Amino acid sequence: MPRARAPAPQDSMSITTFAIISIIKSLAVIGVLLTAVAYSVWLERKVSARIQNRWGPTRVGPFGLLQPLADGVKFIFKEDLTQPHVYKPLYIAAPMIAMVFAITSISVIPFGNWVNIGPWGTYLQITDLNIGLLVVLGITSMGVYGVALAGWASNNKYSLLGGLRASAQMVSYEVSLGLSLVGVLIIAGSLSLRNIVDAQRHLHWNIFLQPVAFFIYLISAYAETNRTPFDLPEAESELVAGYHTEYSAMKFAMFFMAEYANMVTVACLATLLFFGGWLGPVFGPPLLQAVLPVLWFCLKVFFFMFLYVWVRWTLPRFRYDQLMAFGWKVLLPLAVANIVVTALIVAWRA
Amino acid sequence: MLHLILFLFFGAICVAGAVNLLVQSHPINSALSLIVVMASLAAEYLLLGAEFVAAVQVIVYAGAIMVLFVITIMLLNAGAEQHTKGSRVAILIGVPGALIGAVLVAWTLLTRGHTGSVAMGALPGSPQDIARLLFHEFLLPFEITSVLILIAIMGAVVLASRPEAIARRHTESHQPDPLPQERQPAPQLVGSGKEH
Amino acid sequence: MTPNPYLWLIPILPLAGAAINGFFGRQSSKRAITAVALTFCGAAFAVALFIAFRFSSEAAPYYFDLAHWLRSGDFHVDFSFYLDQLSLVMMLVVTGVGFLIHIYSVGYMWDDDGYYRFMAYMNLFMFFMLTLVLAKNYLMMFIGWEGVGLASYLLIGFWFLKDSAASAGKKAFIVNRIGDFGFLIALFLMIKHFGTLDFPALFAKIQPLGVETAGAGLLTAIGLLLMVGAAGKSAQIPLYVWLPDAMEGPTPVSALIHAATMVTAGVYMVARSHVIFERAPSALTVVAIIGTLTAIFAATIGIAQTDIKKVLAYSTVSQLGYMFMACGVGAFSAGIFHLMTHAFFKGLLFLAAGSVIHGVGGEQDMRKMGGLRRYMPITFITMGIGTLAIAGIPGLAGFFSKDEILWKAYSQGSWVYWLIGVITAFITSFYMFRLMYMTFGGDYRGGSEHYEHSHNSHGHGHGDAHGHDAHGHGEPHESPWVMLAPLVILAFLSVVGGWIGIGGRFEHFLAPVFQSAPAAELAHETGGEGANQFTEKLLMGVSILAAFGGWFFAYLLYSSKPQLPARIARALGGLYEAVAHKYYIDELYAVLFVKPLIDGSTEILWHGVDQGVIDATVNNSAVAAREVSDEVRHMQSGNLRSYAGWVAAGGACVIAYMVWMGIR
Amino acid sequence: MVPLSYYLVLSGFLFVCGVLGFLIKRNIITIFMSIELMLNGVNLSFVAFAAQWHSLSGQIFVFFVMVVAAAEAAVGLAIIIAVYRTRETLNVDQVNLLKL
Repeated sequence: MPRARAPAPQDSMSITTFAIISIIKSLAVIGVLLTAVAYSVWLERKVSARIQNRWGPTRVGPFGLLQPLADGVKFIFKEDLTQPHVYKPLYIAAPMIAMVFAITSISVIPFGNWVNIGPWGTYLQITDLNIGLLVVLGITSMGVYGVALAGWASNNKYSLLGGLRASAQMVSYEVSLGLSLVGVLIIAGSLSLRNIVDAQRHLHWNIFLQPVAFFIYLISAYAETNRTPFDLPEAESELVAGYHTEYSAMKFAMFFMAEYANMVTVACLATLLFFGGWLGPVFGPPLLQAVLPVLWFCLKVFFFMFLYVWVRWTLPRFRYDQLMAFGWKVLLPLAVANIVVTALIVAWRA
Repeated sequence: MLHLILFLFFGAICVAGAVNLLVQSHPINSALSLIVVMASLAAEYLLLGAEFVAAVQVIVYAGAIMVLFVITIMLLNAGAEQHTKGSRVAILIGVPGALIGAVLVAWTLLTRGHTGSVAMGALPGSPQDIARLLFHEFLLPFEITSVLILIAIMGAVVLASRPEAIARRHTESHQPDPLPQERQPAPQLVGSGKEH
Repeated sequence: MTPNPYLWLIPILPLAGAAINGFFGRQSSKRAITAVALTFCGAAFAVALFIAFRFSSEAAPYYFDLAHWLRSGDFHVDFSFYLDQLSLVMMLVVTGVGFLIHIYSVGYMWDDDGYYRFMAYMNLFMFFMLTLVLAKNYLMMFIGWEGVGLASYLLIGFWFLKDSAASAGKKAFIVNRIGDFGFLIALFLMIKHFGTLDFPALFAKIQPLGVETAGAGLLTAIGLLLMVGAAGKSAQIPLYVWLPDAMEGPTPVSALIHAATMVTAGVYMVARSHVIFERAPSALTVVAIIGTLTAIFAATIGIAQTDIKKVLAYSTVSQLGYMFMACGVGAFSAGIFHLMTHAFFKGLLFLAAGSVIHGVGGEQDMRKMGGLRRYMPITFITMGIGTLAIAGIPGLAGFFSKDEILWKAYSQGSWVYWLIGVITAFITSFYMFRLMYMTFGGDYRGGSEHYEHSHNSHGHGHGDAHGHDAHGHGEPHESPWVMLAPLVILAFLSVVGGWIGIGGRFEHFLAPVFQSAPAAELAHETGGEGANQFTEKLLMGVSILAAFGGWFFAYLLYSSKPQLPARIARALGGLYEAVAHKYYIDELYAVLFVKPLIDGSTEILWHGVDQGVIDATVNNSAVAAREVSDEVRHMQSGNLRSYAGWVAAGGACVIAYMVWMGIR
Repeated sequence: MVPLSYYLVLSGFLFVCGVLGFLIKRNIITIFMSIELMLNGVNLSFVAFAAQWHSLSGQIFVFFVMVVAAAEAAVGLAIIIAVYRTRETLNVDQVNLLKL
């Protein structure tokens, strides 16, 4: 059902090759993503340590580079506790839901340009929908259920409060996030991420055209991913660990990975929407030309990941009512105003 | 062929979710099954080519409305429903009536429905086309629905906001405290634990 | 046809007076009320005189269209007035006599609580009567017709606290309804066949039609129906029964409405419709016969009455019979002539009787009067003049008109009419002089006990309250001049009123109205002048003899040998009883019509239809609704799912219906 | 190619499931969800007809239905919360004061 937008290639190749290539791409992307997740954890620990003037993980491997592996192993072999009074089905389902949606949302993210591999050529992207952005939004919005259900199913007041906070917060910030993107969409005139990126050629990055939208997006994205300063769902000082208080071992790891996967997705989106995606100076031999865009892309995403950590250890946490008031009374009107202004300008230009 | 297979696949998921909604005794399960139905309906929309509708279906319905339901269920800590015999009418008259109506409609559609058949992605409802239609032909209804939404928001706020008088009465009569976050006493934990 | 812009003032002025008095009379003083009533009524009279002086037979008839009323298709009826010689006479009589009687009633009703009501009603009556007289079409006439009926109802039942008065008013109204029914149907027939009700247009349409010799015909039907209406209004057989009872009303009312003006409306209407009657001989014959019979019949009843007003009432009925007789033989002008003179002397007689009653403190029974000649001379003289006039003593008004009628009856009708007319004249003079002797002759028989008597039995018990208080046990006294002045004027008129008829001047004056008679009629007039001269003189002598004979017998029985009447009564026995009880006509009607009507209404309509059908329907439907809802309300269980169940079932029904319609 | 009637039957089935849920469920929230289920069934038929007649109006209607559903959900859930506060129950069989 995904309708390919680029005419020639997929039409020419048979359904089987299409399936094979898709599978290969998916596996590759998921592998890369998980690795990225693991190492963003490592990155976070390192950077936070540095910010707090510590060393951070150093033992496992050089610079503790193997630390994530060790963590994974530890999670796998830890005992998986299941409290007696939890509502089992959802208690088990919740982390999976969170994980699945977090990973799925990467599927429409283009991280590179058109490449030719031998006889076939393909986009560096699992699927290209012409409503890609909407799909990302939809899937991330579905991600709420993981948190909410976890909080509810573990039948623990801290968890419940965490879940409630998470769901309420995500729902309310989803609004301003979506609205902040409208300005970009108006300029690009398309919902396909690839078109949006193409619209930013020659350094017409949306960060310059839509600064307000960018900041709105960034803030609401942090809220969406429950990151500081909006990490009230797992505010240690108030609710032991929020919605995953009762979780342990692999289930907990899934939440963990889901969170970081979401971060990656958001960073990718920010890159694509505001920083021109893979666009950048391209030169050199064809191989290099094929690799460079991906490199630019990764660099930009890395910057955002770093920004996440940086912000986390810089800003204090909101109070819940402040959070809500900020979301509804500041971000939302701002986003609407941004839309109006953008629309007026575009209409006047045309 | 592929179309039919996909249709049957997601249709089956739909049916399963709908039936599950009925048989499940706990509202949270019903809510989840409803979410499943909606998601697979989005897939059906994609099959019909209405991709924008599908996306909005997921975002609005599954992502927003159902979240509201789930939040409410969590707020009110709704346990499994007790099977009270409140209404004989609903069972003795309503259910047969509904079934009869369903059978009649299905029979009419399958035997006498002179409707054609649709191809995969029959009507590409691309965002541009939708927008053009929505903001030209259907502009007035669009604005009216926006007003409707505004009114609905106000109504929801008014209804759900708790006047202080009610709050005091509840606290006096040992009702749960006004703030919903804090209403989850331990005995209820055990109680709700028994429910499952 | 010349327009006359003043015509409409004549009816409107009394209406204005009635409105003012009716709305503001309760608060305002009696002087103000008197001023208003007399002013407007007098103004109407003045305008009438003004128009009369400028009246010229060449210009006649005058007309004035006030406003449109009904317009449907080519049928239209307007508020328009019409004045020719006939209506001129009527107008003058009504306004003049009416004005005098207004003055009279000021004195007569002064002490009554409902003084303002009385004056308002009187003015209202004047308005309707003048509308009736001056109407240009039958529908306007009908308005006046009904209006005077209403006014008479209000005034007969003026003392509505008295049961007899109230019922008398109802009786008059109902009996009049019967007549009006005929009148209405006549109107419908006219509309249906001639498409108009305007006198000129209608008569112009009827003129070319020939005489309906065979008897049965459209004009005959219309004529007979009109006669029914006339009989109702003018108290002719068989509808005369209401008039004697109408004497329950105040005496001025009896004088104005039930003697001078309203009751003559029937005569006027017949005369106005002469074009129709002349072409319907059989209808005309019916009119003549009814008139003649009524005349003799009422006269005989009048003999035995002891109530002074009842006597006058029956005399009125019989005189009206004269007029109808005249109309019946085609002598319309004679009928109108007698109408005018009768208005004078009968009004006079009633007013005088009122003065008498007033003087003796509300007594109406002649047996308790007598010898009043000494107490109230002026009343005696004037009433004497009136008696002479009605009796037909030569030289007075009544003589000329009555003689005219008798002559016409003989010359144009048959000798039977003439004979009965003469006998009636004899009886008339007899009972009138009997009245005079019993009232004024002999010694006063009233005495002390008339006091409570007047209380328990007679109408003016509180109408003349002052009559009691002023002079404890009734020392009879003369009435004040405000009452006597009209008497004098009317007495004068009763004397000279007839002279305008000498040499047929009155007839010639009215001739242009009645000249449309078909050839058949005119033959009589110009038949052998010489012979007619002789016979006319001869018949005149006979009628004079009859008049004096009546006087003589009255003198014999009630002055010289007062014990004789009782013996005669005993001798006659049953016959006297019958006469005294008015031939039991009222009882007869009660048995024939009233009782069946009441019983039928009670049993069939009330208990049967109303309670059995209508009420039962309503009540049972209400009960049914309650029963049903008692069952159905259990659907209102307040349970959401039950409601949903009903909705689902209903939806299934709708779907099933649609599917069925689809596959059918 | 799939016969349109299949889609219609599916939507009808969803609708009837909603009706049945309304009829047999006692929990207000579940009943409310059944209403949403009905709306979804209707939406499917809208889209299917849009594909049948090749006019996007059908899809536009879906949006309006969604808007109405959203408003309805907001108000309805608020009402449910109010009801729960006063009646202390979510069982419709016990919320039946509206009767004689």
